[in-house]
Amino acid sequence: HAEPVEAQDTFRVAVVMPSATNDLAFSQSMYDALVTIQEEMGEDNFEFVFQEGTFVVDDAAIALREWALEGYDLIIAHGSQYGAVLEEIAPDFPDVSFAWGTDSDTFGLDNVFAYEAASDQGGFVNGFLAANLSESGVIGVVGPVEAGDAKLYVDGFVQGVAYVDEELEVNVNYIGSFSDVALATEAAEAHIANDADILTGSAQMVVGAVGVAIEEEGDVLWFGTQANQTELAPEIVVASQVYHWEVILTDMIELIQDGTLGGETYSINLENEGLVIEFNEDFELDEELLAEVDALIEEIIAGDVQTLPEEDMDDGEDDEEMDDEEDTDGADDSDDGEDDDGEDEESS
Amino acid sequence: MVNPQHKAIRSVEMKKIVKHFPGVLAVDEVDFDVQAGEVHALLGENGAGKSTLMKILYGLYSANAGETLINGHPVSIKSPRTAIELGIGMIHQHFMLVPSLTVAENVAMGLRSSRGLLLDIDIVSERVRKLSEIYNLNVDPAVPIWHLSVGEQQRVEILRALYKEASLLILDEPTAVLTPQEVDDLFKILRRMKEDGHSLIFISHKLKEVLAISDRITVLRDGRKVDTIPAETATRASLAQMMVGREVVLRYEYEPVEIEESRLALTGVHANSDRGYAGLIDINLTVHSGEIVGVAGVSGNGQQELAQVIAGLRPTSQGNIYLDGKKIDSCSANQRSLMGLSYIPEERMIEGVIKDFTVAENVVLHGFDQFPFAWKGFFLNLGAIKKTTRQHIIDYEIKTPSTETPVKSLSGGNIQKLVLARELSREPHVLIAAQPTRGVDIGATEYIHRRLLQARKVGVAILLISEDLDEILALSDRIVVIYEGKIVGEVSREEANINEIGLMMAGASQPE
Amino acid sequence: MLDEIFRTTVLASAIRLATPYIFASMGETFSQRSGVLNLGVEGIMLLGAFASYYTVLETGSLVLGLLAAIGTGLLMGLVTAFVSVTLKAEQGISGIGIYLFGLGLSEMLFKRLVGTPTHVKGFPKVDIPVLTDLPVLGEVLFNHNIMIYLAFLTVPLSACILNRTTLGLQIRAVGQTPEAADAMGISVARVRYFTVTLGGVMSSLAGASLSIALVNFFQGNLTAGQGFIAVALVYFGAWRPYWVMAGAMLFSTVNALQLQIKTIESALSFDIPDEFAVMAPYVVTILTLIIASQRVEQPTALTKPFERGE
Amino acid sequence: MLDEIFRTTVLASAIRLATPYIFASMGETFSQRSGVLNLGVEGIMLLGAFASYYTVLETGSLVLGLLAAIGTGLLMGLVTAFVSVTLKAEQGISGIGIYLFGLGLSEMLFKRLVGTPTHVKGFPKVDIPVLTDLPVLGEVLFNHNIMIYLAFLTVPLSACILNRTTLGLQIRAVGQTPEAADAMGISVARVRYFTVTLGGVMSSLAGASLSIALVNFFQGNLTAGQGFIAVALVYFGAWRPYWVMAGAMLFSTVNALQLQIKTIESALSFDIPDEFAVMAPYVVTILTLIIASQRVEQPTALTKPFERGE
Ligand SMILES: Nc1ncnc2c1ncn2[C@@H]1O[C@H](COP(=O)(O)OP(=O)(O)OP(=O)(O)O)[C@@H](O)[C@H]1O
Ligand SMILES: Nc1ncnc2c1ncn2[C@@H]1O[C@H](COP(=O)(O)OP(=O)(O)OP(=O)(O)O)[C@@H](O)[C@H]1O
Ligand SMILES: [Mg+2]
Ligand SMILES: [Mg+2]
Repeated sequence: HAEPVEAQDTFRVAVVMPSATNDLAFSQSMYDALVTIQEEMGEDNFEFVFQEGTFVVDDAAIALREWALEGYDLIIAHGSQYGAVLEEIAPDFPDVSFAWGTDSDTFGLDNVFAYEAASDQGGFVNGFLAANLSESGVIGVVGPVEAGDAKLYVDGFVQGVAYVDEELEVNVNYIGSFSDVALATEAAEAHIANDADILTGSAQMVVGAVGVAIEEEGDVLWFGTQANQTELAPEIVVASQVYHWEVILTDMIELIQDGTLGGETYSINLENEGLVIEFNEDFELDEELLAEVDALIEEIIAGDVQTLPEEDMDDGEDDEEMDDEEDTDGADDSDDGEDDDGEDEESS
Repeated sequence: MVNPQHKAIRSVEMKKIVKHFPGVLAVDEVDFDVQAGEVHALLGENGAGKSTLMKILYGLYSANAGETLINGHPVSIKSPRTAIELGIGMIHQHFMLVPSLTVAENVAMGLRSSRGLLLDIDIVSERVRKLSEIYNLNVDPAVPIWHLSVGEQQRVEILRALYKEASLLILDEPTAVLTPQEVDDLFKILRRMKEDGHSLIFISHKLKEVLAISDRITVLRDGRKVDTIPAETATRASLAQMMVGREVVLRYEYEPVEIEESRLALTGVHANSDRGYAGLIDINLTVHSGEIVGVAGVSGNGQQELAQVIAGLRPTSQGNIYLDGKKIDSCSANQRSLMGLSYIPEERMIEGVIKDFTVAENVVLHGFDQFPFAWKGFFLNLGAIKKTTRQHIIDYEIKTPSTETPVKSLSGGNIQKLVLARELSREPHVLIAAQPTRGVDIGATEYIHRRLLQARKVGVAILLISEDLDEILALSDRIVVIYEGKIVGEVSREEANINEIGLMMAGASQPE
Repeated sequence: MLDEIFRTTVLASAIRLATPYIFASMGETFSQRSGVLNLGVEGIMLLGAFASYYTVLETGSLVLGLLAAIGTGLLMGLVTAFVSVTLKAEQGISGIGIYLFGLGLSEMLFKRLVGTPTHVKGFPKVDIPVLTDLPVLGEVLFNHNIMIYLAFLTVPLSACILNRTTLGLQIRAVGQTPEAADAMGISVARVRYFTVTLGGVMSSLAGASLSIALVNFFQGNLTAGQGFIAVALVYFGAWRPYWVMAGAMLFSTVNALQLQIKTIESALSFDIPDEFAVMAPYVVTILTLIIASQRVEQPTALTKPFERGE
Repeated sequence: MLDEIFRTTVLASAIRLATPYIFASMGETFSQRSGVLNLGVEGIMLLGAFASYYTVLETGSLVLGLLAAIGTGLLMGLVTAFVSVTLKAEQGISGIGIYLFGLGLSEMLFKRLVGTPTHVKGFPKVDIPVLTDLPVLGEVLFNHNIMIYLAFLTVPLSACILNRTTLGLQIRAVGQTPEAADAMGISVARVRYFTVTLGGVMSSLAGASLSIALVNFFQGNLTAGQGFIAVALVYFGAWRPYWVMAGAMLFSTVNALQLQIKTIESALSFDIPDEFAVMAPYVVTILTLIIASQRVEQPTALTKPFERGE
């Protein structure tokens, strides 16, 4: 009883991304989302292909064009660096739907969706938790480059800590690379040498930092972002902010099936559960604290809590002395919209 | 095409030239001159300052004092480029050729091309071919230098000077690496150039050659000019005396030695040469304890192969080699040397020493893992090494600033003494000495000869390979002549006749 | 189908990936042929990448961006030449110095002047009238931006300069036997200044090809080791332009293949067995070893400063 | 206070960062000193890193992990030696072949056998009875894991072997004038097999120092170019172990300083002016240039396969 394959019914997605699908970070979050959708819709109804580690923008362009010619239903350019080529290609294929993130700009095209992540929100929650759990009063952050959703996450995290106690010390270390695990490891060592008992970080090279935290055997806790990092270190991961792109992808798919090919900007956030704080079940947390977190999430969703520093709130105490300049360039409201995950991943 | 701006050089005068190097006064107020149509020879021991004086003339070094006049006008030669433009060419003691480039490319390099930026190799090649015909140089412009023998390379150097229409040509020890036949050819070319009105400066350690080619001779000693004399009034003995400052003996007293057991024997040995053809054919040779066997022959007739086969650096294709009666065909070079074989290689800078190593390190290149130089065969005993080196320096009169000086800054003669010291101090049973005095001044040559004779006296079996027939005749008990890989004749010291040997070397049949 | 994807997608991708390597390694070929090992390539690439990026960001002019890269390369090349030719510094050391300098300075300038990675509009694709429309070749070879054409143009140009001009002869002579070149009146220093400066400009262009033609943005350590690989490729190609290019292409094709393996799989509609992935590196290795058994002309004076023995 | 942080944190951090460089570059020093340029270091590092990581992951035994790294290094070293000594391949080419092979194979094996990054328990810190308790030095120098001590131990060992043993004399002779070494009865091939294999083992240990002592994880291209930098450091140090180590430390200190600049700032409770960041690369450059003006003993036969002209 072989089932006939009906090409028309199968929704076909293609995605190009800057780093590997098992990076436990930006690219994996998209890959996981597509796998989830496939599980929901069934293999016959949903297919996807991907090209990982695409560092050179023109390579992405070739792939995008190729896929458009082959009639994919949705083509995703997962990385803000692909924006320029998408702007060029999309008008040539008005019948094909494209999605681009993370950014909020659809170029005024009605076959382009834009999507972004309000990762400062989860960062804020993680920061709040961290501030409550820290005994030494020192917290360390390991970031890749000071840009994109990594920067949003870190800024939100710093705000979250300060929300609990302005006096706590947060040391932020951008190591300047998405791939240099050794340097990330060393950055974590430096934080711990400086008495940090809580660490967090963004992008795929943080595995090294997680390792350092594990070595401290419970004296140092870890907060994750982008993907659920509990499996990396079941003993010390408290919570991870997980990206669930499927929330918005499902919306897009529905729109496309209804004939709307683009024009919308999506954001995953706590409200639409595109961002979810996933706790490590094995890590015992105080019931009271958990309740406070729930309340905090409600407040964030309601907009009662500021998850990003205001431009003029900046004082010399924290580490973002450059914010003033940056926030002015091109970014609309709270998100600055640039995302450059895994950029230097495929350099060799 | 080249169109040198220079006028023909009628005369060059160097006046009161002084050149210091750190710690050395290399040239001390030397006057020197050369006229058109003349060969002026420059003589002197190693380190007398000949090369330095000439490098100043060619613009490689700048003098600390003194002046140079060309055709009576003062000139300032700051770089080889100026010298070339003035019409001066130089053939250096160490050839200035780029091995990977072809003859034509070596000629063209540094010249202006007739096609502007693009090379005009075809034109250069054509002209090289013509010049080569005119001077009977027989050089193929399309061959890369590393394919050529030393003699051929030298002809390229000469060609290059001719090509640039050099009217003064400096030749720094041009004959040191040539075969007698090649020397004759060179002299023909030089005479021809002289007739054409070129000025030539000729440096050599070989007095016979100097007497044969030059019109005037200037002798330098320790940077100072001893005298300039017309060649007709000079003799070998008088020149040697001027150079060294004492009388030099180039004939040694011959004391017959009791010939004892055979130390080295080759029976029916065949071997291939580098280029694959037969290098040695059916060599049968025996050297006894206390005997010097001279191998005479024009270079390239299998001498190098012979030495290497015995030393274990080249496999035989047939035949056997015995050392002290033991068959050593399958022994490695190292095993042979442990069994009492010493080897003074022809290419001392390549096979004899490691240029960047210190004198001390080179002294222990053999036996560095033996007592007393090594402890447990692994750790070097630096103290013992230094002590032995100091002893060698004294015993063999090696001129070196210290035991830690890299050998590359020693003169060729001193490097040769060092190799000799290293090899003889191991008290070998058999010594292979290949071209032991090539490029070495007479003082040092005499010294090396005495050392070889001394070794013979204590019972070492010596195989002396040399192109210098005088050397062979002076030292050998027996002489074998090698030609095209075969031994074509053998004569004892008593019956040796220089003409006959010369004929055999040239391939004429064996005397009956 | 597979065939087609391979030709169009993988090859076109390899061509793009190879571009910065080709610029940088052609420059390094000149430098090494004349006897100077320049290990600072990576640093100069970074500076060139930043200079052109920043210029385009501020002025919007790609031509100015290119000029900025050339200027930067010229300057850095002259500095490198000064250090390795005039000061006669040990080349390995000074190269690392230049690398660290470029790495630090470009990152610092970026942080101060720009802050967050912002995209610039890089060189657009250039259609070449007839060629781009050729069936397969058109898409693979003639559907690129001008920097890519430029990079590949430098290869025959370099080969021609090295083998067919008086300058090339001088370069080779100086790299092999500087004493001989000197004695023939060639100025060793002048030739080396020229090649090292040229190498600087080419390295800088390699950086610019990333920041204003391929990636179209800048971040700290954008080049991430490509400069060092370019130096390695010069050894790989044994100092011969076409071989160096072949090495760069081989290297990039392997990378492109890995990038696109999923696309190829989906085109085939079956998974490429892992055995393929297992074998690829072996195949490459064996291939390179076959090439490797060739004998070559080496710049024997490489890494050796020249002194006239005074 | 600043002083203290600098000494304890920055230096301790630099020591850790330098560890893989030191292993790899000491091995490469041997190899280059004997005349073999091994550009495949990075590939061997990756294989060693994976082999030891996977062994520890499966068996939990660090000793077995170390042995796995040594075994891998031995094997890869022998392969490299076979290619460059016996086959006499052009060394640049064969090195890149080995690199690609290691890069591809390690990534493929990781994907097949492990999948996602999983943490392993690496070497713990070792307290050395009296030394660790020393006031400042204790924390900086004697508060590390055994791989780090091992790495730094190889430096005097290498220097001693090269300069004071018969083996070292043979290695240097073979690297300088293989013809002379050969004529003296030293087996050029044997010496080079030894050094290249040793280089392989050390590269492999360098990889293991990342995957089972410092990072305690593996992922594709874990080394991210460190192998190439290690090769460059050998040039930097001009083939002398202590200088190579100094280079590795200089390089790592710059990195560590950048990591910790925030910490230092907060300790000082004022911002370090950007001018400091501006100056750092200059200072490093000038420093290296001062070192660079020294003259050195080069392995003149580097990159040249030896043939007895038969
Ligand atoms: N580049 C140099 N640096 C220092 N000293 C030098 C240099 N060149 C030559 N000398 C010194 O100058 C003196 C003269 O050397 P020069 O090479 O002129 O001798 P020479 O007469 O050519 O000897 P030979 O017969 O061995 O060629 C020597 O004592 C030597 O030590
Ligand atoms: N670059 C240099 N640095 C220091 N000393 C030098 C240099 N070049 C030559 N010399 C010195 O010059 C002297 C003569 O050197 P040169 O090379 O001319 O000797 P040579 O002609 O090879 O000797 P021989 O006639 O014994 O073969 C030597 O004593 C050597 O110490
Ligand atoms: Mg001389
Ligand atoms: Mg001489």
